[in-house]
Amino acid sequence: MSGADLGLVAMVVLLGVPAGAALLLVLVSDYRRGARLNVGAALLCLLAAVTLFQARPEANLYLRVDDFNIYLIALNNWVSFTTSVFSAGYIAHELETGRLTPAYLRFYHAMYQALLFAMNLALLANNIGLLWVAIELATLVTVLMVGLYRTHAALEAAWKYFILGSLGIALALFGTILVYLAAQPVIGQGLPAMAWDRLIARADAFDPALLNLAFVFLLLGYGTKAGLVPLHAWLPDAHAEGPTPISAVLSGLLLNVALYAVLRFKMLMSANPSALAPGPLMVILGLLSLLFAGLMLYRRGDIKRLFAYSSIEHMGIITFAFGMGGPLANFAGLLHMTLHSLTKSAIFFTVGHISQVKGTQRISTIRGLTVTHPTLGWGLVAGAIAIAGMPPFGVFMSEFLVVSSTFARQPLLALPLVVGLLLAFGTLLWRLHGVAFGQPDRAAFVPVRASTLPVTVHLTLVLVAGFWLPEPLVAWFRHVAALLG
Amino acid sequence: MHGLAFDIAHFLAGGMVVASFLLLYQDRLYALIHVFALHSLVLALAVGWQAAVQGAHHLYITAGIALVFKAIVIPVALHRIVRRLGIHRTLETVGGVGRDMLAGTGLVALAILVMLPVTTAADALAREDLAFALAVVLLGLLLMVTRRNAVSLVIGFMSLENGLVLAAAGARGMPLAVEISVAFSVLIAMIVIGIFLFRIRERFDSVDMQAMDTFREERRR
Amino acid sequence: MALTADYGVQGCQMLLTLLLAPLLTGFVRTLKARLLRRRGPTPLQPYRDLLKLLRKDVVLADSASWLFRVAPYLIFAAIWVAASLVPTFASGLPFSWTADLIAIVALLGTARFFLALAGLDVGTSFGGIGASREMMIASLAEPAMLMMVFTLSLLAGTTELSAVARFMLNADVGLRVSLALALLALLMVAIAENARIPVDNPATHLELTMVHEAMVLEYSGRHLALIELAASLKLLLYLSLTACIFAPWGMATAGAGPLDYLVGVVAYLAKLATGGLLLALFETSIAKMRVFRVGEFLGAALMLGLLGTLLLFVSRSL
Amino acid sequence: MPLSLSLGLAMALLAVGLHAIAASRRAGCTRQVYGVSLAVCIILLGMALAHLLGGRTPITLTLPIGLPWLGAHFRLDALSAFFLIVVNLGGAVASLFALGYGQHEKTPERVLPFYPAFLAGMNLVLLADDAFTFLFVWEFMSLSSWALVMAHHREPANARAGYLYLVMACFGTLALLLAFGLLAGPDGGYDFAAIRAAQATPGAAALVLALALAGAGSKAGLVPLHVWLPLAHPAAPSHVSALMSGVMTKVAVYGFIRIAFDLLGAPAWWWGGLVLALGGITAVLGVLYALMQHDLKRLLAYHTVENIGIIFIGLGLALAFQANHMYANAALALTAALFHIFNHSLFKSLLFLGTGAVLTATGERDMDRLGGLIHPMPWTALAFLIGAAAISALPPLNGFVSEWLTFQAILASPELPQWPLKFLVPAVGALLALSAALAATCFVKAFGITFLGRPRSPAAAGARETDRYSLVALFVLAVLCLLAGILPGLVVDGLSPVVSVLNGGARLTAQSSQPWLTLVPVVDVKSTYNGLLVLLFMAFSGTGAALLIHRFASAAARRGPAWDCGFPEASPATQYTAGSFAQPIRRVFGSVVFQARERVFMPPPGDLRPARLEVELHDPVWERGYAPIITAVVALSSRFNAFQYLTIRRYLSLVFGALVLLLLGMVLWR
Repeated sequence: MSGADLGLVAMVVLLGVPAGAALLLVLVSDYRRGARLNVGAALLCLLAAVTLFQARPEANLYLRVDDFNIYLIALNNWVSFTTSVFSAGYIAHELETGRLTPAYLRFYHAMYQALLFAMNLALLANNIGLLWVAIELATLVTVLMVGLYRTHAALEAAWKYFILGSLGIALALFGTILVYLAAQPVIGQGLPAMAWDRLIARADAFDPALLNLAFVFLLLGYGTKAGLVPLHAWLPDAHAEGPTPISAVLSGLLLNVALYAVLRFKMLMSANPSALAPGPLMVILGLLSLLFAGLMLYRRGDIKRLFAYSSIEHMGIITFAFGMGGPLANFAGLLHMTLHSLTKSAIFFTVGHISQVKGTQRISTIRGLTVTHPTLGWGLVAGAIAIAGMPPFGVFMSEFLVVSSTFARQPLLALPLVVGLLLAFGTLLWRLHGVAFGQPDRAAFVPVRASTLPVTVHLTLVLVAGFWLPEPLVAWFRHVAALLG
Repeated sequence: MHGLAFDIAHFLAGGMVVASFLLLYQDRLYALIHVFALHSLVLALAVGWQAAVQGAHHLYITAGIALVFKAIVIPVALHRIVRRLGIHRTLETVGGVGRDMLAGTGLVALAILVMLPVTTAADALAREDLAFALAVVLLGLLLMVTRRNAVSLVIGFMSLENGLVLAAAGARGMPLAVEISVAFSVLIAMIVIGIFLFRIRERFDSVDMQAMDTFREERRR
Repeated sequence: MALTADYGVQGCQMLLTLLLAPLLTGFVRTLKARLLRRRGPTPLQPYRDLLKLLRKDVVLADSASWLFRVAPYLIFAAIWVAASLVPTFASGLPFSWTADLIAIVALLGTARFFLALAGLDVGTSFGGIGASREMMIASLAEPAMLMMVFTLSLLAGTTELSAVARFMLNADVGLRVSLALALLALLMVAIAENARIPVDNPATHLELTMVHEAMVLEYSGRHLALIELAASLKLLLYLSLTACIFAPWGMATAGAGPLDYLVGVVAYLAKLATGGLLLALFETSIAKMRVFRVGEFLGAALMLGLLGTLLLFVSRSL
Repeated sequence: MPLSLSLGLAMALLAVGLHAIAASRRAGCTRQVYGVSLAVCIILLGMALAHLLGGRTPITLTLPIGLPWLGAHFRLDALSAFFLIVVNLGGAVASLFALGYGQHEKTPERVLPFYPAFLAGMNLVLLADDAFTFLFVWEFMSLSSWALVMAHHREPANARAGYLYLVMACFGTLALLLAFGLLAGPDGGYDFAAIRAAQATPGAAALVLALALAGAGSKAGLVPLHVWLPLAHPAAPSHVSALMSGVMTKVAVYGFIRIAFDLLGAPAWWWGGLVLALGGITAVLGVLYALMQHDLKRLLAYHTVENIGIIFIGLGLALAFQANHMYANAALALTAALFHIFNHSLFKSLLFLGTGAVLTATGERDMDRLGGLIHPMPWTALAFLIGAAAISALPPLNGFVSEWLTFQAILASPELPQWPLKFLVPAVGALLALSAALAATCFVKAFGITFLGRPRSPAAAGARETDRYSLVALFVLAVLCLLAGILPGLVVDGLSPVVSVLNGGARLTAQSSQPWLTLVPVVDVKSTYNGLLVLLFMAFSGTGAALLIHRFASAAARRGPAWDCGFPEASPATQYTAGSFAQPIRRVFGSVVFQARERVFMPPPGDLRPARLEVELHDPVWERGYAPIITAVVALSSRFNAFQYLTIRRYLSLVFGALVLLLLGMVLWR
């Protein structure tokens, strides 16, 4: 069959399989089979995502695949696949410790697939209304997952996430309506006026003032989901209290999806000459997030919350990069999105293992891991070094590009950026140094049962990205960077 | 469109703003719930009118949802919650009603300021609607942040969301309006259930909330 | 032929310094005794002491190492080489380019380095006292000396002593403030380096006030002899350095006839005598200062030297 | 060809490191790793020597890695060749030493994987020819050395040192990153060729220089960015300390030279002044810090700071001369700096390796618990003595030559037209002289307290001479120190291609043609020095005296108890310690620089408690420079920490505020 059809099939698989699996998993009672099914479905999606590279379907009014989302889809399904593998080992341990019951696990797996479906939908959506619906769905699902443990803290985190998330969703909807209103006179009523490719084609004719207003709401709305300061409040607790696989997916994927939505609309803005430049807004939000997170990292006592704040920091860096604009900074931003999700999910895998072998997430009670659990300890060290943007890992490349290009253009902006980077680096390392090194405590030794393969694979990918990027990826990045203006 | 239709639409949208102000004004929980029911009723009328004017029949569904779900089901549910959880009947405001009203007026002014010059391209009706919708949204937010009470928070959010639906209805030929309102209704249903599930006691910055903080992380080290 | 003659003269100069050194020391001692209305020993006494020490056996402390035995020869060699590189009665000798003024200062530093180590070697408290104080003094005296060197070489455009001497000979130098400062610095450093009053008392036997003596406390026999000889060589070196820089009159140049050499020698002896006399006068007329005043004393010398250099740096471009 | 070879060899080192991850526990692994490192270093050393002395033209190579559209550029020119010699000489000797020393390592799995990686990193930094590759390998070098510092992480002090080191390394990299960003321009011309081609505006150039000073200086240990160095260098195993102190600091200096002399175009005169002042301050402060130490390795580390200062004095002079187009003098200053770089890499490695030998023999780094080691380990003592004499700038050893050259460069500087320089240069000269003299004092202390006297602890008493690998390594360096001291002309000639590259073609006249290999740096100023003759004279007179005396006078020697003015057989505790030796200096300088206070507790008669002397020192740089920053960060983060504990209503009002603010902004903006 022709490439386009194949692509269409792939799209259908990407949406249908998780949806079906979600329904199916509700019925599967045995958690082992459930986990296997979960992995299988994720694998199928991954394959479908890969086939998209070979055969791109042509866009319709609802769905489309272009240079921007194609690699995000692949990334999304890849990470959710590895995460499903990780979670298969993780939940078994949770059952043993009795933190979860099989019933909850059934629910958990179903929700996992639902989340995958929502995120794929959001990435594939060619329709800004559909995009909104997908992200709202993702919010609801993750709220349920965060509250999974039913502890006070978990419920409270979920509730907070729920309220703030739905407020963000509401704001985003208002923005979406405004965009439609801006487009409707130009394109005409009905679906086309919400189809992204039509919008971007005619964006220059839109009413700029309306677009500006819309962007304010969209930035705040989807920015809430992306965890930008001061809209970030839900993020740390949601990461810290939910099951670790969910933390990995939240940090690695959902933040990306929210940011992806923001970027889509930034493209609209930059396609319209007379609209206000969205850059400064994003730069300010980015710097705020970076500096704020850097300061917050210092006092953290919970290792998952620590890395949640580090996610805020990196969202800040990425937003800053896109705010700066220009081929170099945009390229760096896209690269950073990709590498951050890989690295951060790997870190959360490691942290999950650590908190299971140590039976706690309290940093102060974890000591000298490189002695007791060399794999975990050095894995954590490698992850921290990678996320801190040190070679030989890939994040270094993006930070190199951001900082250098910024300093060449806006030295005064580069200053707070560098200060923030240094601050975050120092505070993060300050917390982790004791975890990895030093005299280990006398606690009974618990071996790592689950496979550390996902961690290794992710870190290897990030490592390779440090000195070599595949050609097509570079081509897409540069094309999208050009679109982002 | 002819003047009458415009005037009615205008009247209904304005009515929602007034209803929002009424919400701000309440200091009794039940009264708040009743006013919210009124708010949703006005919304239903406004959306219905838009459906008639635009000849967009799917909007009738939205109107229906607003009428049945928000104007009847939710208020009843909230009534029961308040009784079940034995929540304080009086509302505790952060600032004091007067100040809130003042802020509210400011917000309305802001909304109009932001909106009016914008949508020269869109038709007048949409513009008016949009201005009022934005006002309702902002007032809803104000309600959310000035009341120390779970129920009032939910009501604030719902009134905000009413504003959104109003805007969506006002936007000519807006597709997915129904889907969106459905999606939102699900959201709200979950929030209401949430209050049940999470057993959030009456006050948000209340003592047991502080207790949760200690769960969350040792505060000062 | 002329070349060999020059080498011969060089050799003579080396031997001359070696032979004159004890005499100078003895001469100063005698003078001081006379100034104090004592008869005092003859100026030749140091030679006798040296011979006596050379003939005696060496008594080594049990904890002394090979360094303790090697050090005297090293110290002696370094100081003798330094002394023989300073033009005494003739300038521009064949090996004068081997080491310039900076190198001479550094050679003295080498000698001091090993002397201090020798003081530490046996592991007695007095050795430690001597070594640490000596190094403290040196760490201030050496920079002062180098500042003096800077002043000179900025004037003469070289750090080569013969060239400096030649430069000072011709008239157009005139009197300069910076030269006076340099002379002052040099004299202060010389007093400190040679363990003379007021910095140190060569004749003291109260351990706590000793610096140089405390370091060589454990030495005996031939080792002590070498060290004493080195000490007097150092005194001679400083005197002839002062003479060669600030009073180069009558100094012969290489390849001149024997007559000039004779004049040079006579002039040199005269300079030494005057220097010795002045030193004796100075030493008898002043009291020793506390050890920790030395810092300020030498700090002043350093400042003087720096001042001279600064003046030159500035005046050079006026 | 040599370039690709050296890259290949670096890869080989990395491969060995990877192999060691798996095999580090196995018996032969230590020998394998260090053997391979030794071989690789020797090959690279030979290659670099051939390239430098053969006067080859620069070779470039581009690999399809690194930045996608740029690729990784590598280049081998005279400058990198010289530094390759420094690095691989140090690397080879350290590896040789480690063949013996490494056997005593408790946790080889924390050393063996990173050691070759560290070597590879340093080599690659010297070869990198574009900003990205340079910073990449630069940071890689820092990282691998950090891992080595953390090798003995169980001591809390080491962990702290490692953390501080990592943060400072990140700071330095960011500074360099900014510098390169400015050099490369907004559209990212990151390869050095493009940077050379583009001319930076004066303002930008000044900024770049400042950033380069901050970046390279923080790694080299320039005051006030030196704080990490004396903590981190001693924390590592000794052969690594030798590499970090003797070699890695030189790589940092290379970074500065590459930017300031090669990439940055014509300098402004005040650059020279800035670098000079920093160098002078660094030199004196470094040695003063060193004098206050009693931990042998930390003392050596502080001396690294001092010598970096001396090197930067030379570089600053060179910049000043170049700014005034006085290229002959600039050549002199540059030669002095490069010579000192070479020398310091020799004797600092020697001293650290010697310390390593002491460490293995006694398990002690604290001088006050050592002493008398010259008896059990005479050879180590001899080598260490030579190193100490060399670093104290005593003729006829190599340290003196480079300082002599620096002095000559200072003496050549009155022609500089700028007034500030006129006042600055002689002052810096005084600082240099002071630091040289203090260094001598410090090494009398270091050698005297450690090796001489009587043992102060059973560990010191029970010491044994170290193994033969280590001894060979020590004496290779010692002999090199001597050779470089007595044949300086050859070294200067070897340096001249490097100098001419950095100095617009100007170089010193060929020295090897001079009679007796005399050093004649500048012909018109007749200042000469001949280490060879000084050595010959000293050898002649010393041995002559010895022979004569032994022949004609007495040669007999008796052993007896120490006389000590009649107090024999006192306990070893009565000896001078490191602290008491430095006390006069502390009195003179310490009260000014370190606010040194001494408190004596003398119990009343009849009281049996021991008398105590307490000395408190303050580190001005840390207390004025770093502590405030740390307190500020802590205070701020404690203040902001409240944001973790707000109630949902407050969080909502944050969002609300943001929205209203933005809307207002839009209204006003229109």
